[in-house]
Amino acid sequence: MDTLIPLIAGLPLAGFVVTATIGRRLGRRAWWIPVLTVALSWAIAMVVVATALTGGFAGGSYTVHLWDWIPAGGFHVEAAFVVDNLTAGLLIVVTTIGLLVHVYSIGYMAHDPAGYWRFFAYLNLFMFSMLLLVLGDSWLTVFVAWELVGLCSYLLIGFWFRKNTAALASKKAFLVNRVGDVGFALGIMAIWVNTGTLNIQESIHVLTSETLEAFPIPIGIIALLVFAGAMGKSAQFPLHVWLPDAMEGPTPVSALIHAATMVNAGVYLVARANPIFASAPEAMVVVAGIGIFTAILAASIAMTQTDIKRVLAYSTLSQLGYMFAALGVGAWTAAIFHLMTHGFFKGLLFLGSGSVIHAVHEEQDMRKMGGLAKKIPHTYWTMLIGAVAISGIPPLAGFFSKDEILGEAYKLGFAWVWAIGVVVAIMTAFYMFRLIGLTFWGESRVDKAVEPKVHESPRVMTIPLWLLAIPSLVLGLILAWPGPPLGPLLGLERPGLLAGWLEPIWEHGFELLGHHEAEFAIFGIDGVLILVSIAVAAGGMLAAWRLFGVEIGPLRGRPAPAQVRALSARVPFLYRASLNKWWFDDLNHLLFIVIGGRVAAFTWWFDAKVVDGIVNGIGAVTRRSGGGLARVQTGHVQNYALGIAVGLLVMAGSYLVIAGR
Amino acid sequence: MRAWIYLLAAAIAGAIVTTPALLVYVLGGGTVDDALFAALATLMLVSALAVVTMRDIIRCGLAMIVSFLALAGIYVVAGAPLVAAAQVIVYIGAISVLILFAIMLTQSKAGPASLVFQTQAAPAAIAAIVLAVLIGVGVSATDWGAASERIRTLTEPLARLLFDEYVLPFEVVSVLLLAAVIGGVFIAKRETGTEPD
Amino acid sequence: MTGVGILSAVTFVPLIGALVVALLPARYARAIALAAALLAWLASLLLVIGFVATPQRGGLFQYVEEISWIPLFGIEYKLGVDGLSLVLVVLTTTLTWVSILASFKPIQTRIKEYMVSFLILEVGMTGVFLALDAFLFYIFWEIVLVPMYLIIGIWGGTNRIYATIKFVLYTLVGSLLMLVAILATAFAYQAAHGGSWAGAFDFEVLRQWATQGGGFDSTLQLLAFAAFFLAFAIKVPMFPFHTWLPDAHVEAPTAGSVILAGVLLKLGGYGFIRWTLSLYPDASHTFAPVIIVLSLIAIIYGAVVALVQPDLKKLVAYSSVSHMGFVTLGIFVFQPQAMAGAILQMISHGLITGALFLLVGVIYERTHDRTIAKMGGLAARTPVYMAIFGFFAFASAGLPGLSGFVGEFLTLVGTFATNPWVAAVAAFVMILGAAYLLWMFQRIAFGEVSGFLAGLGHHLTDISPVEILTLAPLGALVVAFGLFPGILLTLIDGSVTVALRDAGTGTAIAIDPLVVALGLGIVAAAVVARVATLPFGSRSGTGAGAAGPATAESGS
Amino acid sequence: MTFADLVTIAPLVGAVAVTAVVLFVDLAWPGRRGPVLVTSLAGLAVVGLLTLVTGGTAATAFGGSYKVDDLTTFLDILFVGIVALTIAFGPDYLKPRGLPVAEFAIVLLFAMTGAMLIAASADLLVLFIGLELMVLPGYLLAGYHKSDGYSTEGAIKYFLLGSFSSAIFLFGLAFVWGLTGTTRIAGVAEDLAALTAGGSVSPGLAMGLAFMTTGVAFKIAAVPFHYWTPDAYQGSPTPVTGYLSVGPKVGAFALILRLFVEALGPLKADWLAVVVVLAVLTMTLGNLVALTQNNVKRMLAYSSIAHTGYMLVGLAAFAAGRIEGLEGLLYYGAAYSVMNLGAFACIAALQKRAGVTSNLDTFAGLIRREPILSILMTVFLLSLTGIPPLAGFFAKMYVILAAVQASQDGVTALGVLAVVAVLNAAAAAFYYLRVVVYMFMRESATEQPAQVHGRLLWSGLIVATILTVFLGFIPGLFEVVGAAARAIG
Amino acid sequence: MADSLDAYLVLAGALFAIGTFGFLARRNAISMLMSIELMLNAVNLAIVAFGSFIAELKADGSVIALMVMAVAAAEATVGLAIVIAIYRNRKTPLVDEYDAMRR
Repeated sequence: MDTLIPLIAGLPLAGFVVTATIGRRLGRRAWWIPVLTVALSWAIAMVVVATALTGGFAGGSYTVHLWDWIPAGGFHVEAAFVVDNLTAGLLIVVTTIGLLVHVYSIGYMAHDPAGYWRFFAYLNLFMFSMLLLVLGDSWLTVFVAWELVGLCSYLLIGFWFRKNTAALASKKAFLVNRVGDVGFALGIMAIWVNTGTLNIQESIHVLTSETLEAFPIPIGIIALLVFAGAMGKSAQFPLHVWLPDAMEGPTPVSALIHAATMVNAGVYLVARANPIFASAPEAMVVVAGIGIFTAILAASIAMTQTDIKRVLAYSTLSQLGYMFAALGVGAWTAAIFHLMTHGFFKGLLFLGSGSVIHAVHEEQDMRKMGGLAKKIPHTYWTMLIGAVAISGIPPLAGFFSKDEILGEAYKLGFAWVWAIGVVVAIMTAFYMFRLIGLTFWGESRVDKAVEPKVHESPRVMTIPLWLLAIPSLVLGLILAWPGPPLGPLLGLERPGLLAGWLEPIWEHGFELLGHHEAEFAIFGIDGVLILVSIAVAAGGMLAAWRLFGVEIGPLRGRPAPAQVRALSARVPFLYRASLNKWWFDDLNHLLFIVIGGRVAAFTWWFDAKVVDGIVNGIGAVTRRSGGGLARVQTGHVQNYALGIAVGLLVMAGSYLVIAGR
Repeated sequence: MRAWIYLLAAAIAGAIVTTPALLVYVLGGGTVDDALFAALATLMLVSALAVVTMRDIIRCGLAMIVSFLALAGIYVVAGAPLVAAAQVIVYIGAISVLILFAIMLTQSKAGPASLVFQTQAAPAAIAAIVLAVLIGVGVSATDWGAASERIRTLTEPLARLLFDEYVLPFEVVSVLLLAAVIGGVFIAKRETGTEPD
Repeated sequence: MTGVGILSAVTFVPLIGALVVALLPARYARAIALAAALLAWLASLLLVIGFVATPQRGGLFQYVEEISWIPLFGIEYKLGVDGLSLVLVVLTTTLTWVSILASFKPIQTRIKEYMVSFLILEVGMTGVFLALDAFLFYIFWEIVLVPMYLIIGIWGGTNRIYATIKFVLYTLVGSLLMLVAILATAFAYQAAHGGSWAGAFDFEVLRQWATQGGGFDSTLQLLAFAAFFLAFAIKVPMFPFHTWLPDAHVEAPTAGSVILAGVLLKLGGYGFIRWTLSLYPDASHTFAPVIIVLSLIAIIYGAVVALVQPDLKKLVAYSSVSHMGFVTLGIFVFQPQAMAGAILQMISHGLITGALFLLVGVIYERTHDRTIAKMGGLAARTPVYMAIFGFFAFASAGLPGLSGFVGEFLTLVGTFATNPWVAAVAAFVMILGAAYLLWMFQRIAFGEVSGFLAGLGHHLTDISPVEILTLAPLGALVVAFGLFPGILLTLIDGSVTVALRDAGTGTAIAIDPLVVALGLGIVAAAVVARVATLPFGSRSGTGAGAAGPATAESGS
Repeated sequence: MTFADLVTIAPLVGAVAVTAVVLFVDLAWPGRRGPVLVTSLAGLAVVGLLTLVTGGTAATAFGGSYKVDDLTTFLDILFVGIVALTIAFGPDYLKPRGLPVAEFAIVLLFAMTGAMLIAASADLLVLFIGLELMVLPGYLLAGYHKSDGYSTEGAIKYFLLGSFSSAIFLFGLAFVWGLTGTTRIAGVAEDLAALTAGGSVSPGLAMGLAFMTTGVAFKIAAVPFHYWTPDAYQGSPTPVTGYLSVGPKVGAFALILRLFVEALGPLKADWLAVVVVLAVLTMTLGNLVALTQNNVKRMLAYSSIAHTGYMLVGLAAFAAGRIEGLEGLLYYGAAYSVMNLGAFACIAALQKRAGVTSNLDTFAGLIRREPILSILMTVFLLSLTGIPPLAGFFAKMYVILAAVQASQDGVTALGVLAVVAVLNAAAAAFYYLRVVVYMFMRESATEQPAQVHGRLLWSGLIVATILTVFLGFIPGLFEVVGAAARAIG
Repeated sequence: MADSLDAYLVLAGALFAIGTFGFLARRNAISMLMSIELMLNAVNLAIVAFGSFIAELKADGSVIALMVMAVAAAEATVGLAIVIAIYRNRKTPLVDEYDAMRR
């Protein structure tokens, strides 16, 4: 294990280094080293995951020490990896989707031979960073990885840097993330100040076991600061603005980083720090509130967007909001559950959208698609699976996780979270099927020039799609599996598989929170909640079905654009708000570019004219006074003599004064 | 006609000089010395004023000689006849003559300049008056530890002093004069042209 | 009294090199200068090898050389290293040879004088870090001035004379007052020791006296500290004494900028730790709140002004102001982590900013322009160059895993432990720093190739191997110190402990910096209100208004 | 006059004798430079040796009107050095202008005699005559280029104002004589100590002090009695300017040491305040006005005013009770002499071709034409700025140290003075470095060929440079200075 | 009166002031020179007066006065030489026209 665990992260790093140095010469063959390293990393990760989940580690976790990173007296940070069950869960998602995206990219990036090696190098670097993030055993290591994934995100969003929008989007992503990072960094500092250690386990132990008054920094503040970091990375309101723009990056990047892995880091972080949050209930309410607000905000925007990837991006935001809502109400298992399932089906959807875009020659506007179901069937079917999964129709993955979130929220007393969540669920189903409808159903609106060339993607792309479709179908069932043959037929002696795995992680947090996850009662409240969930999902789907056409097997219908227009005309404000993303970008533009720019320009003016002006002014005054004094030197002897005489008189006077003392 | 004017001027001058003497002697009840002193002092000051105020520089030079002469007289009154003699020899015999020569050499044909004084004559006068007042006040307010009777300086002790205690300055003064002469000659002589070398 | 040893060798090898360069024909100048610099570098590495960094001895001076010089005043030629000076000396020797190598091509006129200046500059810089005698320290301090003056003034840009004179005068004002303070201190010591000058300029003796002996009286401390503060604050440079820096940087030749940013600014930070803390501990605490607030202003202000700079070098220069703010902040919160962070920050700023100036120099060599607006799309034309640029830009922005992060973070952690609000304000620069660097990077690297660059045709070549060679050691060190800051931290640990033992730790800060900030803020507000009523300068048009600095660009 | 007296005044006799020999040599070989230079320099060497030999033992001669002590020896050597360097720098400048060297050397030697007399005088009359012997040749030298309007204009301004100030000075001296009844310095000091024992200074004495201070302040070119300096310096032939800027100034400071420090020492509490004010005014005005000058000679004239101010700081420190002030003052005098002479020698060398002005433009791009000269000039200018480890730095340091000591003794004004001094030094850097800027950083407008400079000039420059660079490192020098200071302090 | 030191000194002061005035006010170089001579004479008067009234000075006053005269002679020599030299260059004895150098 001492070698295997570092290798999980180390292999992609090695792949990055090698590809970055010699990749340029490999040209089209540049993919094989990165893919190989990630595949190996995946294999090793599976071994480690298996060991971890089968209780192979004494005490539930295994730590690998590498070296003393920062030995600054009392401030001591080790470079070390730790694997426990939570890490294991994340490892599954990260390595699996990572591998599939790598494979997919072999095909997807084929038309960009110049950037081929660069793309894979970046991807590898990202894999390393992300794995470092989940494996790191100290806050600071996590923070390093936190920044590194941000860097990779920056590099990959701006991959096509000649496009100005891409360059701008990448910068925006990094900077908005930095806002959250500042909070996170301050949180880390606060943790160290309070506890004197940055080891995650130790510091949490100290923070949550002693009297709260003893700390210089209140624990609620710490929780909020850590959450600030999570908000940035997981794009929660108001730091959500970067994620939609991040779609400027190549689609595999969107799938891997901006759907399945990196954006989940915030969720992971909060879950990791669960005892801290458990000690600060107010902070948890904030988390829940921001989460569910983001969920509905993003869902509302997703309903009107026309760019296929942006719809998915807002959907991601919305789903991440769900996860935070779950974290906030204390349904931590549900959050991680949703994280995992969402990773797969959203990854699938993104990769599918990539396939679509590929098919229609880099067109992302859904208004220029339609009727593609026949032409790209693999893509169509896999994306349909993803859409159903995200909408929450049993027995697909999304149903289980989403329902668990909503159910727990209701049962833990956060009825408002549940209520909003239900609305979001309707909207989710609606916009997903709007997407499917606009893209695949109805008449083709594809550009006439492109129309004949529309084609299915190569195997190397479709196989990963199918490989992702499988977990989208069954992962929920597996992870929620309550026991040998369906929890002795829903007698449910033990919680779901995932819940069992994660039990030790939450143990301490639950103790602090003073409650346990409620008993599952399929024929009680739970049954009702499940039915509600299914109903709203179906409702949303049906609505979209009505408006955007039907074309599943025997079911056929026509899109009804007129009705769509009429509907949107009924709620003009909401429609425009949604279309303009509630004007957040405009607000930011005003705040940071217009006003911020003015402030900066003023500051510079201040620097040049006032600060430096004073400096130069002193110089000028000195010289000018020199010039003034030089006037005394008239060139006339008598003037000089008079000066001397007056000087003599003054001196005589002053001596008389001195003498008179 | 002209002669009369000169005579008149001489009379006025004589009156100016003798009036204080008479005043001192007759009204102030002073001694002859006092009267002499007053006369000479007046003569000296008046001629000194003439030196600094008269338009024609040659007359200034002549007034200076008068002033020096009056001063020599005062030295005699003060009991330093040797100094008085030296005054006559050095100042009148040497310096004044030098100055008069220099005046001749430097008078441009255009005659005396239209302006005698600088534009700053008024501040100069004020400064001079303040200076005089300061000196006068300072001097009178000071206890010099002076003897009530003046001491006559005899030539012999003076000579002894000069060649004993003050022999070094005496010698050095000669060096000084030598230096002045050598340098003065060099500066004042006409350009000899570029020297061959 | 010990004789001359390796420290003198490190210090004066460049001087010998300078003499040789001066005596031989100009065509040998480059090679000999480089050889001398490398020799000094190797000698400095020998120092590292022989240095004992155990907790007991790491804070003590080692390799001490002591020769009586002006016995009348107890002035000695005394050199010694502790961990702090050791790392800075190695930084100096490294950057010097890198700079000399980087000057090979750009400097084509009066190469001999150039190399001589550079080597003498090295003598001065090394000497400042090694001197243990206040007088010797001052002499080295001033020696630095002249070669830098010539380097900027002779080989600089168009406005070089203004810049170099400003540099010299500004520095001189501070340093001369420091001289008065040094003399006053020495005399106070002498007066307190029955008129014996022995040891009156000796740092170790003075420190002993200041911290464990009678100490200096409070008036002297305050005045002397103020003088030292001015000298060091100008050198660092701290707000509001920083305006010489952008001018000097912009006009200096590349290597001059490298040394200026890499080493010269460190003289101030070093001086604070070495001299002021140990000799005037009480005054240090009295002044600390003011310095903390000024540091905060510098941190934020430098970054904000950097945002709108149209010139690459000026941008990096203002970023230096911002970064060096962390150094002064870290020193004056009197907290071990913060001080270690400050020292690390000095080292990494030297490496990173040095590299950034080299990189600007690379592009300037090809385009003879540094205007950001004229660049664009360089990533496509010169990919390797831009990759390296990107690396150092991110390093400068404090990307974890690289050296800049460790220093910054340690400083912030230490500050946070003393005063969370101060740390919170300072941490804000993580955003601003990233903002100006990324915005700059985006404008020069991304997008389509600009017309200006396209017009250069084949002159616009990618970075050359020699240039990479100059950058490689810096990059390697940036990574190494990022991953293994322990190398440095063990070396400086002793120095930090001793400095804080001398000065006392953070609890003694008398006034809350917030109070000071409020006070300064009111004054500043008054000034701003006053100037704001003046007609707005012509700058507003050239600033950010048009292009936008952007924490967020509109995506639509 | 005894033989012992003659031995004691041997240096002085030597100086006069050398003058006479040179005079005869010139008469014997009219217009020849070589013999004159050889005899005068060799003679100076002899005088120097005599000084060293006789200076070993303290002695008085001529009934106590002449005194040899460590101060005398130190100053005499300094004067001999100044004059030797000046003579070395002269011919290169004089020759192209058709001016003879012999008179130059002779007049200089006279001046040196006067200065040495000041340094050795124990009698106020001797002091005054020495002063006149020192300054009269100065007037002549200023007008040495008699066909040049500037030279004569400078000379007449110098002469008129100088004589004016001499008269003022003498008037003050007369008051002191009158009050103390003696001309012997020691006697004056005793009498004054007795007179002021009660703590009061009579108005007459105050007037005398004022007159003397004015006269002396004029001679050292302290503000506001400095007016002659820029004009006289600018007008004079450049080697003469070099001499004028150091010789009469150091001589006048010697006068201050003998008169104010020794004779008027009991009154130092009274003249302290005046010196402090003079020092501030002098430093500040000198530096400020120098900032605006475009003629290097004139600029250095103002700079020399400023340096007077720095030296006055040392004097003030002495008056405030610190003997170190005198040490600093003496050291400053030595350092200032070599570096300023060196700087003027560089200018003189540049002006070898008649008609070359001393404007800044002359210096533009000098590094290309005259690399060695410009580097030497830079050394001198840096030293004048006070950059370590050059002589000028040590000089400043010592006076400032003394001021700081005095301020810590409780005389706050000296602390202020120290700060003003360093701020001035910083401002001064601007104009010194401006010359460096022209030499190194600007291009010459007109291309002129390099000039060949005489060997004598080079040797003189080398000596000046070596002294400028290493003065701070000469072991024992400060002990010598200290002994000289203690001789009167 | 003739026996009072103060009278002599006041007289000397007056003469000195007159000389000063002349020096400050006259334009002609030689006039200024003459003014200086007046001032020196004033000093001499003071010295002689001291010699006459201060017991310790006795003959010293006269000696000093003699020396001062010699010095004055030397000064005059040099001064007149310079005046003549500049007159050759400038063709005017008026010093206020000698202002080629200023500032």
